[in-house]
Amino acid sequence: ARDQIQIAGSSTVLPYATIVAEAFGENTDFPTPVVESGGSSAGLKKFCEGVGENTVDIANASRAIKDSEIETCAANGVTDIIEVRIGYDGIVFANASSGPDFVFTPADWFNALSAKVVKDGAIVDNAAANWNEVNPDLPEQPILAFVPGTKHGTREVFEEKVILAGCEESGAMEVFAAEMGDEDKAEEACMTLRTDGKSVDIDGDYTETLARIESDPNGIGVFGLSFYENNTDKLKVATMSGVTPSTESIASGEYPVSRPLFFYVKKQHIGEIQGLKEYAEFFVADELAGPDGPLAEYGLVADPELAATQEAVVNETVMSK
Amino acid sequence: MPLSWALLASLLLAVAGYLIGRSRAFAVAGSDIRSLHSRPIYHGASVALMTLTPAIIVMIAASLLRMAKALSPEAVGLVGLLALAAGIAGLGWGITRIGAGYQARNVVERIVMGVLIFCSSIAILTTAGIVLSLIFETGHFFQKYNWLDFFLGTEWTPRFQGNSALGILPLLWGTLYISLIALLVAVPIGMFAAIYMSEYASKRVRGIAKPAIEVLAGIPTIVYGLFALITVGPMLRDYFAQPLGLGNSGSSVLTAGLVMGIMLIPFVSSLSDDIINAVPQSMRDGALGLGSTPSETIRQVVLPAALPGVVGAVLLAASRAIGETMIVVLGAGAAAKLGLNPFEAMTTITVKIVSQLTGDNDFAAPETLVAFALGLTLFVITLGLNIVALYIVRKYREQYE
Amino acid sequence: MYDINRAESAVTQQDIKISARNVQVYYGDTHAIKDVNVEILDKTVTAFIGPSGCGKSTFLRCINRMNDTIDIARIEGQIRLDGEDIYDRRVDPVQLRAKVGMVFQKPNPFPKSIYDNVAYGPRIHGLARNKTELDEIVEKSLRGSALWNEVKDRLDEPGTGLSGGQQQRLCIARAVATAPEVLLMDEPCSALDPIATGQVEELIDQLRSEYSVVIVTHSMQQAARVSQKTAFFHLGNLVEYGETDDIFTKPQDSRTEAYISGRIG
Amino acid sequence: MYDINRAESAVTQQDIKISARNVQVYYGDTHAIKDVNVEILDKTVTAFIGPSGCGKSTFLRCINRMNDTIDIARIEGQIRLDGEDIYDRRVDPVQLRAKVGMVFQKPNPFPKSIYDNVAYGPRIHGLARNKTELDEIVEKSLRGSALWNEVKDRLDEPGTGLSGGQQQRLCIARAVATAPEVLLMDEPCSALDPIATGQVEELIDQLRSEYSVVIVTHSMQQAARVSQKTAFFHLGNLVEYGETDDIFTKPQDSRTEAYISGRIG
Amino acid sequence: MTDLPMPQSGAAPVPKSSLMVADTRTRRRNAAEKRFRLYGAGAIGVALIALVVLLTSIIGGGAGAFRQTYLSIPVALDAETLDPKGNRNPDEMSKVLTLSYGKVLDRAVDAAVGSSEIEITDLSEKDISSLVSKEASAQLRNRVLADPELVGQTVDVNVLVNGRIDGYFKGRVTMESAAADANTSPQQLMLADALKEQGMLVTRFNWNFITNPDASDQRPEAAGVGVAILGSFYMMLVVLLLAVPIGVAASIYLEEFAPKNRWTDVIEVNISNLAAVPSIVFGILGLAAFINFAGLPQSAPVVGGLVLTLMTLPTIIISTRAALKAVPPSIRDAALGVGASRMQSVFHHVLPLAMPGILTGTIIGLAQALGETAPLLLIGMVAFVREFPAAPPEGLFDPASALPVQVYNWTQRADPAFVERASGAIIVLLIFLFCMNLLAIFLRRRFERRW
Ligand SMILES: Nc1ncnc2c1ncn2[C@@H]1O[C@H](COP(=O)(O)OP(=O)(O)OP(=O)(O)O)[C@@H](O)[C@H]1O
Ligand SMILES: Nc1ncnc2c1ncn2[C@@H]1O[C@H](COP(=O)(O)OP(=O)(O)OP(=O)(O)O)[C@@H](O)[C@H]1O
Ligand SMILES: [Mg+2]
Ligand SMILES: [Mg+2]
Repeated sequence: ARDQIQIAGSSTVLPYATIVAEAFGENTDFPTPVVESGGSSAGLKKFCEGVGENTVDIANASRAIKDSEIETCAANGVTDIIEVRIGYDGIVFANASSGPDFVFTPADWFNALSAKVVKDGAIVDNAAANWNEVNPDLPEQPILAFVPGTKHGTREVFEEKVILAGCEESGAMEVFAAEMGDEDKAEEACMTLRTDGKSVDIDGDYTETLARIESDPNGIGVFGLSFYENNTDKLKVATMSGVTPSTESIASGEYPVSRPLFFYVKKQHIGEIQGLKEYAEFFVADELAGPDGPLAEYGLVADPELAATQEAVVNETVMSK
Repeated sequence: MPLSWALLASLLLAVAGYLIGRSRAFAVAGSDIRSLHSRPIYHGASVALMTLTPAIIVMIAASLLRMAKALSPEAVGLVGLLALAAGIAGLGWGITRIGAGYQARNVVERIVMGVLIFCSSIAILTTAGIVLSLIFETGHFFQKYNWLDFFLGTEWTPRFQGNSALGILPLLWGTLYISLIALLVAVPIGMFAAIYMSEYASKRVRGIAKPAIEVLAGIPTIVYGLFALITVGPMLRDYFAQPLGLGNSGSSVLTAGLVMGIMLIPFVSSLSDDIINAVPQSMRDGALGLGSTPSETIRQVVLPAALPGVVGAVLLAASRAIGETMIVVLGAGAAAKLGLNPFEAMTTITVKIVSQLTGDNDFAAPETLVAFALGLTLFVITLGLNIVALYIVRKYREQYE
Repeated sequence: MYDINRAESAVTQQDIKISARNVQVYYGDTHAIKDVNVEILDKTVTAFIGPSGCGKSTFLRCINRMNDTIDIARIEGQIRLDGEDIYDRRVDPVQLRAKVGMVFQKPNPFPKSIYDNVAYGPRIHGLARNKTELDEIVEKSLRGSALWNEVKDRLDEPGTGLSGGQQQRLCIARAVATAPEVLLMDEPCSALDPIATGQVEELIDQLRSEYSVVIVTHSMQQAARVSQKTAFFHLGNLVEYGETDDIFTKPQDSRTEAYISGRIG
Repeated sequence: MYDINRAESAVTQQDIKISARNVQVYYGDTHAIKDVNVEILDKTVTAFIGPSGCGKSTFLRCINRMNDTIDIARIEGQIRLDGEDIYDRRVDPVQLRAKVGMVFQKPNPFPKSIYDNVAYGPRIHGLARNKTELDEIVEKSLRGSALWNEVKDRLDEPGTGLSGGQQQRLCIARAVATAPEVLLMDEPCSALDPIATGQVEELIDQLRSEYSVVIVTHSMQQAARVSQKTAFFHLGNLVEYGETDDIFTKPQDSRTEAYISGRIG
Repeated sequence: MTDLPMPQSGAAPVPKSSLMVADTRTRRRNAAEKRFRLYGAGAIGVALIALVVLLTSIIGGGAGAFRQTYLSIPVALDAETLDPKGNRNPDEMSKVLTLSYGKVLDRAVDAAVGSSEIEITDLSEKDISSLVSKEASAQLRNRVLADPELVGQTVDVNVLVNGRIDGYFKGRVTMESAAADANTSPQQLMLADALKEQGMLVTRFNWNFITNPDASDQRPEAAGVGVAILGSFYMMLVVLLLAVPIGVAASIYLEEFAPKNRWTDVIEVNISNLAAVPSIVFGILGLAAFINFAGLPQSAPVVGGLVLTLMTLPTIIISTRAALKAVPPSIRDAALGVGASRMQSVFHHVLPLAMPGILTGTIIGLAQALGETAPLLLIGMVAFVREFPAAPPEGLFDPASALPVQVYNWTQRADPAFVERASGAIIVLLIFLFCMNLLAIFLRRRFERRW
């Protein structure tokens, strides 16, 4: 039988999973698990490939598993899945540390990046070139935003919790809805970003965003909280609706832009693969995933309901269909 | 691993077979080796191959059965024994066949030919495997997404919420545009470098320059990507794009093309150098003797003679250009766009295959499945291009002697 | 008529096309040409004879610096063309080779059409103003080398698809087409039947009226037929040089005599 | 002594080494060999003569199926070696070529050492049991082809660094070293001086005592000297075949006569 | 303007042009020649300049990875914390996690700083304790578990310092950046300076970078390429053993033996087309064929090797075929003429002459295979692996990562110290490549000849 646990999935969860895996290997007699990265989609796909030694035991995901995926899993014999939410990933906006301070609201982002905006009650193409045209309180700096590419889960959060929220906040949503007569269409219109080069999709990771900001200091990038915290010397974080992002302000719900992170355990492998359950328990133990643990230190927003998760892991509670 | 033991045992058996076969052949020949149809080493080799072939066939068959779950993994030991038995049988049979008239060389060559054919069929198997591993998911994709929109759509905007526009045209355009620029950089530089190395440079210079340039092919593409992102991109933007009023994007088609071109130089240069070097000296002498300059000799005599190989090298470079991801991601950006401005960001099919496969989407959603459709489409397109290339090479081929 | 010493004094400076002084050629350590001195006259056919491997081709290749292309070959001494040292640093070997054409021992047609093979030289030297002129040159050269009748219907087929003798004549035509001042021919008739040989010899005779021709041959008869001067090489040495008639009728050196009478090889 | 028809009936079956029946060769659309019938005897030297481009090499290459390697060549008709059709599907061309050796018109030494060039054939055919025997074969072959003296000190230098005539003799030595039953020689002496030619002719004469030799030559004298039978080719046709003496003294066909008297080429 | 001599008896001799002075046409042609030659030299120059630029940036960025800063301090192994039961039973002691060892270390650093005469104001607790790497606690724990008797004693340990401090000594971190950095502070750097002065901190060559496995995001200073080197080595072993022979065999068949017909055209087009297949598609194939169908394990070098073999095959085949094509037919004829079989003529003569091209293909193919990440994504080799694979052949089936994977992973990590390690890994990769190619380059030079 395979010696080590095999984990695949999201690259957002990866740093946390590696910290845990490393500690797990050091503190137990089990070998260090192998943690692949490759995206939530690929991870879950492998996870749902079937049951057996050459399939993965755990899938990390930066979003909840979808119903359709659960169905595919079941069709392939992966029927018992334990869902473990490990905490939250905060999403922050930051520019080069040499640049000015930014104080954003979602509406600013909507007005700066959406393809269509409402001006004097009419829907027009977005022509804003500088941030101060969007909001006079913002500095006079050309708009250049490095936003996550469409492959990233962060993009979804960004669109829904910033752009769409800004759309609603600024009242543009109503105008769109009135114009298009359809709520869904209006939402889509809200979330369609401009394509004239002011909003740059980043298909790579945060290091790429950082590099782009370094080569173009006018840029403002979207980062994960943990990434920002590791690079505070190069980046200056912006506030959102007056709240500075931090593990505390996100855990309390004050800072609006965050998303939950998960991993999924193949219950059928517990007992087959040595250490699988121990790993899951180890991961969510207070020492690691708690607010003072190394994960929080690294930037993970601890789950306020961690106790419930721990219990679910101990009881091997599977997801209901 | 009992199978590896069986393999080792049959190898030893084969070596023994070789020795036995050879000495038997010597014995049969007596004093006159010419009385044998084939040389003793071929007799030895034929025995060895006859030992090895059945053993390996048994093992491969067993492995295939096991993959198809028709054989339990516990039967491995038995398989090993079976394989060994087959090997011994082959050995015995092989030894009995030795005789003056036995056409050992032909047998050996036929087996070797079989191996050669098998090796070339691996290419076909790979193609079949690729098509098979893409086609089902592509089918699923087209169940969920209109194929007309895919092939004719000019917009590429995948979304998590669904309802994405997944038109291949901007990606295809980006692929062709970036590859073209990369080739425009790599082919002239690579060709000139090859010509210089094979025709002008001293042995020493060549001995150093050639492996040095080959290092360019070994540098991980991420280094090129970062080079494009940090150095070339801003430079092109600040010195060309902005002054010319062609936009102010840090990443652009041109950036990626230039940097990728540098990476591709050794593909063109090293291979072409070998081929050019292989053109017989008498060809050059002929031209030089008529009073042509070395460059005229090269352009008009040597290069045409080396053309098929050179085209192969260029095709290889083009293939790499089409398949490259990292440089495009970092150099050209991720924006799918249909445009002519080389200072704009664009992206390629390959990049999108990678990003859609490694993203966070639902794995059964069209946004993920599109990667397979992209892969298959790209496969078909490059197939077409290759057929055209083959046709062109056939037409212009010049055979020396 | 006159021996080599008299020849040197009698011939005016202008008549000497090529003069070689103390030429030595080494292939690596092998000393292939040993201290050769010779003067080749203008408007004359000079034959080089000598046993196989004695250095005829090597010396011939020195005259238009084709030995430059052989890495291990090293040349010492002086060769003058029209009084100018061809190994001078200022001399452009390309221009030299345009003046001193060469037919190689092994036929080496380009992997191009027959037409392109012949047209190659005229094209690079710009000898034809237009297609018609080029066609004329090609036809004339092919006629001169007695190949025209055999290939006139297949001018666009590859030159490499010709028979051995045809390839040889193609190479002659190719060299003639560039109109060099000196034509070096290394066994130009070795693969030719007597008739074709005769035609090529006729061509050589024509060429002589304006140019200087050097021909390597193994056929004593041929040397006697076409050449006015003959040089006999042996083991890298130029043993004897003089009027063809003299060499064949009253050789001075015993080795020459032995060779022409078929005793040494 | 007897003409071609008489020859066919008079010679016993056993004596005929190679017989060709209605052989046609096409290069693409070109009809290079037209309906050739010929019988080549064992222990005999047969000379093929004819103007350049008439198909001598082509026919020669048919006899050991070297034309198989030319894509566009197509052969019809039958060629029998010792009564067996060599184009039969069961015939292994490799074995055929081991029996029917060939010296090509253009010398083509391997880019290997001189020794390896000659030793190659004996090695692959296992003709030598040990190094000494191999050395002997090499020396003997090189002596036979009159090259030994020139190369004995440089056996490990590349064969491609030899002079034209030396390469030619190397190729002869290479072919002789394999001890074929039939030896096809395509202008083996074209680049050789008279002495070397004489030695090679001597070799041919020696070989004749055991083998059958076919030689292509442009030199009528050579054909007369070495061959017992002569075949005259013209424009792809075998015009006349018979005793060498007869061909040269009383040719039956007007074309033959014209050729040997030097009127057609 | 004819080229052929017309017998013109009595015509005045044409004035001969001198060899020393070129006429206009020659001048033009020579200028073209010079230009052509210049382009050639220029092309080589461009390539070499690009190479130098890239290599300097790699070496400049990565040389630091081969040096590391260590701290030597005495550590009092507090029995209370490390062996709460007090029975020195390793099984029981193993319940104590590294976290507790971390606290022991923190105290030791505190004590060491306190005992030395370092006076730095505003030095926070965290500044002192975060001086050492988190890896140190694991090291200490292993040491104690191996020898439980150490508990209660004071031992000298030599531990890695935190990545930022290390970066400070390599110039990556400065006082200014530290001021803005939430993870370190100027005070901490001053402390480090002081410790260095006292000889407690030393920067020295870092073998661990080559022998250690990867480490998590929090410990850049401990990360190494050990597993990756092994993984790459195993994969290259597979590629070398499979791709080169198969590629050469396939090319020989196609170029020398295959009848020239539709079918071989199909194969030919097919192979050049495979070269254009993006590498990640080979990953898809590998996942489907080797893992899902053949049942080979995830993350195993054998699967990686097989996938890379399939990926490199077209490169090798195309270059080998081109090289075979370039061998003049007369060589084949010569061999056939002395009775060699076609197989013999190919293996004895053609193949050696084609060797330079084959080796070039191998060099380029292996370079590509060694540097490729994308296909490994789908077969699970782009992974965090800390356990070393066993020796081959078993080890081929153990999980491993690969050098390019390590580069790829490290460039994605948040801590800037990984940037240096990524460049360091690239240096290792290039050295690896160079070693691999050395033989090929040497052989190629031996086989090169003109004819
Ligand atoms: N590979 C080829 N492709 C096309 N035509 C060819 C080829 N080889 C020979 N030919 C043609 O076939 C005819 C006979 O050629 P072959 O080489 O047999 O002549 P030959 O008698 O040997 O002449 P030579 O004495 O010049 O060598 C010639 O017209 C020649 O042009
Ligand atoms: N490329 C070379 N490398 C080494 N030695 C060479 C080379 N070419 C010729 N030689 C040697 O130099 C000597 C003279 O060769 P050369 O070709 O000049 O002879 P040749 O007189 O033309 O003979 P042939 O009549 O056989 O053509 C010979 O001994 C030959 O082996
Ligand atoms: Mg010569
Ligand atoms: Mg011929």
